[in-house]
Amino acid sequence: MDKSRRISIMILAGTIILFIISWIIKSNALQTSGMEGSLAIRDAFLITLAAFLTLAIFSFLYKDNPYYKFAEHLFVGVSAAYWMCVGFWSTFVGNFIPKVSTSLSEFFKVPPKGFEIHYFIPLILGIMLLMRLSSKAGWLSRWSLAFIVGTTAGLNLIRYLRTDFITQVSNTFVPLLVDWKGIGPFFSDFSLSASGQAVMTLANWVIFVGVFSGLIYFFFSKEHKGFFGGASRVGIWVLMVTFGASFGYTVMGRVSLLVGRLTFLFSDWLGLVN
Amino acid sequence: MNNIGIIISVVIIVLGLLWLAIRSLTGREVERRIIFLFMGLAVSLPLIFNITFSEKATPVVRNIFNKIESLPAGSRILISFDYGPSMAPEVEPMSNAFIRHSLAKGHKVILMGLWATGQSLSATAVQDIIKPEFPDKIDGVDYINIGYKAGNQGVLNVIITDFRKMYATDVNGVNLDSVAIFKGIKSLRDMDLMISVGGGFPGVKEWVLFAADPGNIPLAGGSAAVSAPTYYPYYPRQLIGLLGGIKGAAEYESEIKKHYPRFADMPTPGIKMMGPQTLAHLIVMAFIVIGNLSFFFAKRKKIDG
Amino acid sequence: MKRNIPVAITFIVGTVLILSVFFPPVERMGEDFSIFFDIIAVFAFFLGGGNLLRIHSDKIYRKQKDWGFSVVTVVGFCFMLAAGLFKLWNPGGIAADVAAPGSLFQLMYNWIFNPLGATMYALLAFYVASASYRAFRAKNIDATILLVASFIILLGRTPLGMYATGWIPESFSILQIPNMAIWIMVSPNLAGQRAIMIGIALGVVSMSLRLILGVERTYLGVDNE
Amino acid sequence: MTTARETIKEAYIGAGRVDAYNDDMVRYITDEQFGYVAAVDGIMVRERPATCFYLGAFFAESLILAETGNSIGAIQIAGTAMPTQLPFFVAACDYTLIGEELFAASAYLSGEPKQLGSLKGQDVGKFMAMVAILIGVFGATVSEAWGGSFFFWLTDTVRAIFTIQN
Repeated sequence: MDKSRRISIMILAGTIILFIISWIIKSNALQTSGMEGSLAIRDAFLITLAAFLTLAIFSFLYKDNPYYKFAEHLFVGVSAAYWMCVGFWSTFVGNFIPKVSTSLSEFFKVPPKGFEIHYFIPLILGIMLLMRLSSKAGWLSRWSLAFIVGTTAGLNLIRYLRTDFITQVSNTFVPLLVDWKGIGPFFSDFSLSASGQAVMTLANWVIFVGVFSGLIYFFFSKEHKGFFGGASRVGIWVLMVTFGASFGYTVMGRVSLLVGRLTFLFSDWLGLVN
Repeated sequence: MNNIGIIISVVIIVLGLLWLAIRSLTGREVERRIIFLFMGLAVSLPLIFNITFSEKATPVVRNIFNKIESLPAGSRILISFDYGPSMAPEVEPMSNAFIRHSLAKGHKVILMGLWATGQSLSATAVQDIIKPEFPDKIDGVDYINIGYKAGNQGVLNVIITDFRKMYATDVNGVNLDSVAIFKGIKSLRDMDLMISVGGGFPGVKEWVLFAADPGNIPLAGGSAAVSAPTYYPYYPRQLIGLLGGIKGAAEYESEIKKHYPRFADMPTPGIKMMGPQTLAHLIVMAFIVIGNLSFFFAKRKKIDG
Repeated sequence: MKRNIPVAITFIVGTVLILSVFFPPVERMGEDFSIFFDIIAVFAFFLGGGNLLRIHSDKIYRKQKDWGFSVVTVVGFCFMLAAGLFKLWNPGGIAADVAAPGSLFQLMYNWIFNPLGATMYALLAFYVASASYRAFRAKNIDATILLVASFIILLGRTPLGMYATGWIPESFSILQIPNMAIWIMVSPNLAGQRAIMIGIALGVVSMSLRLILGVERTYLGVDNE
Repeated sequence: MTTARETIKEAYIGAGRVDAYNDDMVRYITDEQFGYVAAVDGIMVRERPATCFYLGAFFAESLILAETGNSIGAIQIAGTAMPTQLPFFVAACDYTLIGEELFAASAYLSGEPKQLGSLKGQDVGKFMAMVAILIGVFGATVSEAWGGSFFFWLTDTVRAIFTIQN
């Protein structure tokens, strides 16, 4: 047996021993906090398991290793099965079965809704979709794909046109002078409350110029030269501020996830903080 | 404890950053794992020392709070769980806060989800929040969990005209026609407020596109920080307010704590997470500054030499 | 047959859904199509599971590199599937919520699925840190604007911003960093996002039209016949 | 994978250098997100390319790729329509194609009429939006500052055109 193999077996043994120790300590801790015996042992096992899986993923930061690979592969399998099960019970049993069979409805204990033959359409299309798994009849899945694509396109077309195009354009009809009372009052109030007319005016200017020049930036039919070039330059600056905001928010979000996991390790598992 | 903790954490971090700055300005490589270690410390120290700050709600958050406050008791509020584990630490505090606030105000709460994981999350919310904290509220009368349906925007396109076509029962198989809370509800248009909690697809955006805007129904959002900025064009006309990331959750928690004495001792994961968050932001900014300084330093040296 | 029928299906379904917005008689049909879509979505999950199983059992069968980990995937998959489909340990039996508290399915969600998924994404915090140190450079005006704006947001979304600039009087409160952060979100960020949103909306509309009219057929794949 | 090989091969043929192409240049790594990143990182560090292009849909891996590219001193050019990943690419790469620029670039480079046509169509939409915004803002400003029924009417009319009721 070579050296690296020996080391990895030792690490594995160490991990298992640590796991068992943690399980025992955690069960005791849960029992002293008043939990019933068998339940405490079960929960202690689950918490320890979750903690070790968490650590297995974090071990990727050191380098790619078998523990990380184990955890990642487990995740892939579990998550696929999770979506399948929930989809099956909620939508297949909940929406399809009651429409096609009374006896099946009774078996699954869902209220039957009366027989409707056209509900076999999604069943047939669904089975055709599964044909994708076969190399010979795979082309049949195109029919179901066509249905999915058609529905998505039909649903999206009107809604995006209305909400993300038309309404966004009309929401940009902002007055460039808000509540004008003269130069003096204009410069006297730079607070962020709604009454600060200078701030409101400034905000409206930024929205107007920003949206307009941003659209110019994404306008490709005319070369970006002269006035057009200048406007698209302003457009890119506004977009950069936008990306800066996204950047800040993304950093914030990523950190939150880490805080969440460390909170679990420190409080739920190790009990260091309450 | 708070002060000593802050001092210890800041001293450790500042000393570390100084070391890093000197090292990188003199042109020596710093290994990636050391940077990782810094990040781990910046988050762990405030957690262990339990450092917290006070929060004040910003207008985009307060709008949601005021909306729930201003609705007459008994209004119908729908909360959709549109997230999974990848966002849970950020947005779970939000959904919990919305549920607490709505039930305390005496509203009727309907829980659902457009993500399959929403099925587990809403069940957890009922088990961990509603049952222990509101023992007088009755399932089917004051709240109901109707769970998840597959189909993303396809689901919204149905329930905006007819709830029962999509949802015949709640998660426990109870017929919606037999529960008190669903009397008089035909579609989403009968809701007084809808709240989507989540930040991916489907999420707040799909709720605006396929429910709030076509049905003209008030919608509030709780979003993971990553996608929160993209929802601002909808604010305030198509989206009455938005909690963006953990900061939004913390602000909302502080707002309900301020107005409801019964929540004085409630767990506030959002507020608790802001301590580590603050130090981590500082670290990231310091890294960017140090990295840029050493970059320009090295460039100048090259030009001079 | 292999191409024309799918194109026809897309056309009919898409058109019905568009018309259902404007004409009440078609509304019911539009609803039905939406429900069909939702049911087919479940089959897409089945397809996903089937595909996963096929790829990994193939790997195991051929003893490809790292096939042992494929066993982990398959075992995890089957275990979760059994827990969910048969509602194992579910206190309410078959009628109850599949994710009822105490059921094996919900336990596995809480203690395996959730920690794994959340930690995968938590790794990114570390990569953000190291990219901050080694990659984000203010090498031109654009990147500088981006980084300055992000600093204002990062400071403004923590109590630090208030501590640093809280002394600025109320009448100039926009200069306080938290307020600047708010202002960035509701003005330039809104403007930029709106320009992007309008562009994307036009893209979605044009793509949907091309799909419905059968101009765009790449989703049908390449014919090998 | 096969499609990718075909595309690259065609490009080499197009440039008249078919001899420089071999199938190993295009590799499939894995479909797991982080496994893929780790592998690409390794390749980048070992082979030290002079230029890295990142084009297409990226998720969280964008950041790790761009960081590695930076550390080996490569010129980096990115292009993606993923709004959440754009900031990282802009901050870390030398040049970034933002959103539709990516599609526009591909349309102009390929010169395919179908792609160009849809690009033109979208530009018409943008042009309409710009004109509407100019009129709407002008009307809103004038009616806010001086009142005047004509401008109220103008703004309302443009607004009405841009509102669908259903």
